[in-house]
Amino acid sequence: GQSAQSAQQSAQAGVSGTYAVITHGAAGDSFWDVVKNGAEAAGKQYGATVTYQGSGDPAQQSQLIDQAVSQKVDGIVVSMANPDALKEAVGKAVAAKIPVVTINSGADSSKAFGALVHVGQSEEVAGRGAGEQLKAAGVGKLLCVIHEAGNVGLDQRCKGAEQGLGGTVERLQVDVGNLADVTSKVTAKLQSDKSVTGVLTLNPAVAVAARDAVKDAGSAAKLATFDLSGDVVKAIQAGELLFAVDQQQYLQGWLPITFLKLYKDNLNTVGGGLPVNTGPGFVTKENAAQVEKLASAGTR
Amino acid sequence: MILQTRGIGKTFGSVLALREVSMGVAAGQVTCVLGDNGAGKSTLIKILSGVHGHDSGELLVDGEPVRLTGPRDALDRGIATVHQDLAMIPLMSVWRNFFLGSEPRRSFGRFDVAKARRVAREELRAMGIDVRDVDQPVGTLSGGERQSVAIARAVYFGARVLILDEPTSALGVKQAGVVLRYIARARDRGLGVVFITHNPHHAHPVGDRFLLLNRGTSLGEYGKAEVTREELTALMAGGAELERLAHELGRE
Amino acid sequence: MILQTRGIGKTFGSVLALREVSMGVAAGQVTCVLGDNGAGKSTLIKILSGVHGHDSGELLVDGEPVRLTGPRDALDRGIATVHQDLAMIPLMSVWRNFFLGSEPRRSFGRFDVAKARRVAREELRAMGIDVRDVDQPVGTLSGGERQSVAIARAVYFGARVLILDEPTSALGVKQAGVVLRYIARARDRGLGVVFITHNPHHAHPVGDRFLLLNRGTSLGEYGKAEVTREELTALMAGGAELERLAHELGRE
Amino acid sequence: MTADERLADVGRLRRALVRPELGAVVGAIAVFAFFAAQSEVFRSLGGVANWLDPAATLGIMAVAVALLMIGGEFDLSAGVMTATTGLITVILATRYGLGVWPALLVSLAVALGVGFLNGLVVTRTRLPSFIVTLGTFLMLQGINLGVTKLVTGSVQAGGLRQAAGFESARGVFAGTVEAGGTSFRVAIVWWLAVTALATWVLMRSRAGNWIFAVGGDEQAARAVGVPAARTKIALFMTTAFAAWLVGSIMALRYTSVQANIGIGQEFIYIIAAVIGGCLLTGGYGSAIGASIGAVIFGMADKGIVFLGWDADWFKFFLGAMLLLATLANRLVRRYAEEVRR
Amino acid sequence: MTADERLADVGRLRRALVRPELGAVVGAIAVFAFFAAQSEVFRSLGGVANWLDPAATLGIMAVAVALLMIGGEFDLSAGVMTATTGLITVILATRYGLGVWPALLVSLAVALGVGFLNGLVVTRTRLPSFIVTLGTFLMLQGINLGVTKLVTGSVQAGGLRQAAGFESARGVFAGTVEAGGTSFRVAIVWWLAVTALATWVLMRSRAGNWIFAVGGDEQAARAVGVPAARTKIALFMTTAFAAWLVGSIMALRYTSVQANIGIGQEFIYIIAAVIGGCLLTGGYGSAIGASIGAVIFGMADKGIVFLGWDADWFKFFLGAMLLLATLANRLVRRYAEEVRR
Ligand SMILES: Nc1ncnc2c1ncn2[C@@H]1O[C@H](COP(=O)(O)OP(=O)(O)OP(=O)(O)O)[C@@H](O)[C@H]1O
Ligand SMILES: Nc1ncnc2c1ncn2[C@@H]1O[C@H](COP(=O)(O)OP(=O)(O)OP(=O)(O)O)[C@@H](O)[C@H]1O
Ligand SMILES: [Mg+2]
Ligand SMILES: [Mg+2]
Repeated sequence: GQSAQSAQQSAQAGVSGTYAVITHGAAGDSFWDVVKNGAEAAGKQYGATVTYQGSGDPAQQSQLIDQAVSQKVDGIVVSMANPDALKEAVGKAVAAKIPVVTINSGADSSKAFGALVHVGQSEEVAGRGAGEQLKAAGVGKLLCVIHEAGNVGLDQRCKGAEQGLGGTVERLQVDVGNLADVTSKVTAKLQSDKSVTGVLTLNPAVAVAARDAVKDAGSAAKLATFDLSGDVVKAIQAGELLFAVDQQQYLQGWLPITFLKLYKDNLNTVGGGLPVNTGPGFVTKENAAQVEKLASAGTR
Repeated sequence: MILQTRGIGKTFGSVLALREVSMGVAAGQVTCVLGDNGAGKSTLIKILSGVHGHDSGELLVDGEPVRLTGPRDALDRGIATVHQDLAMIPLMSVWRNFFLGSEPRRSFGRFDVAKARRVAREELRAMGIDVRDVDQPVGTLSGGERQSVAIARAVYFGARVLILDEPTSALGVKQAGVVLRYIARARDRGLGVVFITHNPHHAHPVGDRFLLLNRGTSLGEYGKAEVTREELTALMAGGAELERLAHELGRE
Repeated sequence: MILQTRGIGKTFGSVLALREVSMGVAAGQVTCVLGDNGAGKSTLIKILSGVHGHDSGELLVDGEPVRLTGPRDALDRGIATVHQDLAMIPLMSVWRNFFLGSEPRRSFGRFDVAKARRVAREELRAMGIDVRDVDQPVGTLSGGERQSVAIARAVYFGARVLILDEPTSALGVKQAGVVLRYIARARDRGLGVVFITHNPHHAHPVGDRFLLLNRGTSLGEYGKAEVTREELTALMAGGAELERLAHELGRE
Repeated sequence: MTADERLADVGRLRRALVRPELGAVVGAIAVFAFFAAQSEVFRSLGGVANWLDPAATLGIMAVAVALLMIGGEFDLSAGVMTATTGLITVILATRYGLGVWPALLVSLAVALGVGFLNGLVVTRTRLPSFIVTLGTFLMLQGINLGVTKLVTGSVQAGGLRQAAGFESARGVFAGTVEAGGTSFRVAIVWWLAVTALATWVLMRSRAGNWIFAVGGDEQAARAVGVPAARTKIALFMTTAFAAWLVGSIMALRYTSVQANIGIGQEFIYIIAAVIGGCLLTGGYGSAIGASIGAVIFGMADKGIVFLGWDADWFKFFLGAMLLLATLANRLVRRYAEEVRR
Repeated sequence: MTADERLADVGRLRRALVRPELGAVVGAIAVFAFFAAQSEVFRSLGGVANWLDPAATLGIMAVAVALLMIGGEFDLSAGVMTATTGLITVILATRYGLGVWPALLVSLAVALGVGFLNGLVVTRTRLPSFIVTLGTFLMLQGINLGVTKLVTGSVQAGGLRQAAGFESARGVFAGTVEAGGTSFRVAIVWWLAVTALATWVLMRSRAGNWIFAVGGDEQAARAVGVPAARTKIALFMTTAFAAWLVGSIMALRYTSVQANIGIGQEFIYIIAAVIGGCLLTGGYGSAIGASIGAVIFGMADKGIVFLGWDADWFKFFLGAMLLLATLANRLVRRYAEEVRR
């Protein structure tokens, strides 16, 4: 991590700037970790200081934004899963003349709140894509495995999948802290409801656990997941997983830093009021080999 | 009789701690409960003071059969108790313990702390216990000091009946004397006193009635007139036996 | 002298519990520690048995100055203690408490449960306590029964020094007699005994040396020859005063 | 107090340091000094307003939880209860057209009802409160999610801004107070008020004596006539009230409530209370201590962000910080007193 | 035992029910009956194998945590420790080319070291173990994430399948055992072994006596010569060992470990132990009880899925279930004994 001194010195010197990325995903979340990697890589490229903070609790998220404002950073990147709750904090940042870029969710409110641009699309859009793919694969009744109850992003993914699939989507709550529990619950569901023909997981580790479950239950259900890991790519290659949704969220980290840097140095703005879309892409058996290394390295 | 039991009994799971015990306390009288260790004396006391409910028999207050709902109920009927084990909250200070459950109040339910401290200190000093600091947690007092706090509290709040379960066991001779004087004074003020002790020298001078318990059952209740001093002493296996013991304890 | 203190002292925060106390216990002798409530007797005992470290002065075992690292250290040096308050684990059964810290073992560190139960029951019966069930949690025993378990344990494991802090306080006359006999027997077997009691009838017959404590300091240590029976009784404010009290306690 | 030859003179300072809250103060000063030395923003008025705000809402809960812990019980449902009350307020005010104030009253009634039930079940069944309130915790969590999904179709309820009475309620619960050119959240005022009130109750009222007693030794307390069951039920209701207060502050500040907030917070409340010197076994502690515990937690939590340390290692620093703060507290208390059981 | 006129005849059943584990058995039977009556799959051999598997890993931890709780302490770091050990094993075996077995040994050593440190700090500083292990919990959480990111660049470490010795280690820790035509996880065998061993230690060894004593009254135990510090340190190391066992089982089963697993599990271990009759205040409980507590939790947790109830309400049902199971346990114990302090 960067030391405090360097963060503040560069902020004062104003050479390359300090940028704060504040999302609704806590550090350690597999999706948001790639965003963090992207933002930090961009920071390194430009010699800028990038800090990443995240919390699923909108109250904490807006406190983090307040903190960034009082530190007088050169730009704030924020994901708005709950725009209502962040309205005040983002407004404060804009009022303090700190440029804000919104990412991932909250595209609708981005402009109204005074952000420069929105990068990426909501989880719902990605979910819709996944639902359509699963429908094409012949899935009728889908099990959507939620590993954190009440998480807005996860809920949106399932909702999107429901729209894309056009069929029944049943939700299942599991505890991501305990993979044995995940396997067992998915198995239980597949054992007791034979009409389930597809399983959609929202986290790569849960995907691996669900793969075992499909095997244990002797079910023919098709399995797909959000987000990548080395194991997921291997499972796709082995045909155990149909596909993985890849939102290219690395870009949701890289691009905003780039845009903020350009805005700071050159007052450039991008998108012309429209969101900059980053995906979703799909990793399937065909392209799995290419992304395998990248996924293991945490950039896909 | 202020307080009376008729064939009262108490069971803990499979343990029959008390069976068919009848006794009574009249105003201005001291009833001594005597018996070996484990005879059921404390169990009887706990029934009288509302800590345990009884399983059989009857408990009468002022001649009316009642079922005490708890210690609060007993206290409200004027029954104050010093228990052998359920005595004090170790982490709380002396004055807080002293007034626990009967806090002196000022306006707005304010706890009159100044008064509480003063009274606690004075009452203890009257018992011959000079605590350094009434803010000291009770858990750091010596065994006898702790017992004295409990006694001083019961005496201070005792309204009609005072129940004392082995109050003098941890006390020095001087302090024990003070407690015996307290008992006599309470009796003279018209309170009924139930007094448990293993020391015949303590029991005999103040007792008016003597209830003898053995292995959970009553061996009978005697008035002071019905039992000679020698009989009582023999029943308690007391003084005389101790004399004999003294010789035995000499060097062989 | 097996165990000896020289000008020993102990402070709790701002409380000076013990100052400049010198005493000793020899093999085959009983040292009685006498004093009012809060005089510091239990504090002295806790230093001798390794529960508290001393803050000043010297503690000597077999004439060697030592600093006990804890109760285990004291036990390993053959010092067994019955404490006034640190006695028993209430939730544990009688036999587990009896052997706590000195469990009889069989192969593989197996706890010899059958033996533990048998011995616990036998030793208690020898003290005149007939527990129904050695599996009963100690917390459900009566006060005297609990004390008896602690005494029986210390006597059973006592190796060279036996320290008893008010062992007879909760005991009936019969059981107290048994304990006094135990003390005499231990003395005759060549153990050193430190014995604390408030009862002059208990202290006088068995004591060989008498240490008098008052408000944390020593009033001196006397051999049995140096102090007449009357002086000792006066010092303890004992028997005679009680006689006088008896009259006072009669009806006014 | 008269001079006594059995009392050594140990100095006023040392005597004062024995109090549970003063040990915590030392920990707080250490943590503050650490961050203030390294970050100018942290010690600036704006920075203070920043970290004091989360400390305030945490502090309100920590104080209530501390009272409950002193009374010998736990409440694991306190965290989700903040979400429950917030959700009720928002849903009633937006979907059912109640004004904000009536909605607040209804959610207060519900909160007090749940607290009463917690207390009743604990005192009646004698089950450990850890288990009973765990049950409540899980059930409320399910209700929060289930009802929110049912009513709004998503996992959050919002739109409070448009409800009648919003502005006045916001002023009371989520406004700001200007001081020294910086605006502080009004939650800080609530927090100070709650702490002062709780301290008064603990130290100077009859109820305070009962709280210490039921936590120290319930059977002994009962034996001298303390209404133990009533005291405990009141404590559970106090915690519920605090949860309602915090829930309302949050709902009015952010105008929308997510169904999963508050989960896991219950332990942070307990942690703050323990840092502040409360014993987990009951019978000992102070309200001020719990408040300071909340400040320590808040400072460490936000200070690490101010220093810009890597978020991946955040928890590591937080853990080290808390451990050191408690250790400092402990060492001070040890120095001040030798043995206290 | 001789007949004594002071003993009423209360029957064998009632006597047996006093034991902490037998109360839990009644709760377990009630929960099983409830689900088995409604779901055929739940009571089928395949279903049993399914819900028994998570109950087993939970049970291993619950038993160790129960021992620790009987000894009067908590370990909040037990959950993340399962991740720490798994990560060490995977990273050493894949990135540093150690075989799986040597990697397992190293992670065992680290786990025991952390357990030892926990115990040492708790016994030396006399800080509550809740706070000390909370510190460890947070610090390990940070280390897990920080180190994993540092080494792999992502939040998980995987690829164990290719490491030397994988197959043999997997057989031992994550294999399956055939019984009645259904394959059961070998974790179940580990769990039974751990429960049996812990029960033996508690009931029939010297160490067991010490554990009850330090949890019941540490000062009294110390006064009769029980090595309290050593006993507690050993208990913390036992918990760490269990965490290593579970961590290894998980790592070998899934071949990759995510840095954030195990968080929050520590409380589930405590919950299982409490459902099984352990007192939070220490000094009372049993290993078998904790095991049965894990089964109750496992059954309720999975049974709701078997019944296909709405996932949004899942937590609600779980909470109600646990409350009822503990209540059944309690009522049975109440019936069996009148007063036990
Ligand atoms: N809660 C309980 N559970 C089971 N047995 C109990 C319980 N309380 C008391 N007993 C048993 O009941 C009997 C009577 O106990 P009690 O305390 O009344 O005796 P006591 O006469 O006061 O004896 P002491 O003089 O030693 O204080 C004892 O043998 C004790 O073991
Ligand atoms: N841990 C402690 N902290 C503070 N003061 C203490 C502590 N332990 C004992 N004291 C004080 O030291 C003094 C001596 O206590 P000690 O227990 O030694 O008295 P004792 O002679 O055994 O009295 P008793 O006959 O009543 O048992 C008492 O006044 C007590 O208040
Ligand atoms: Mg008794
Ligand atoms: Mg003493």
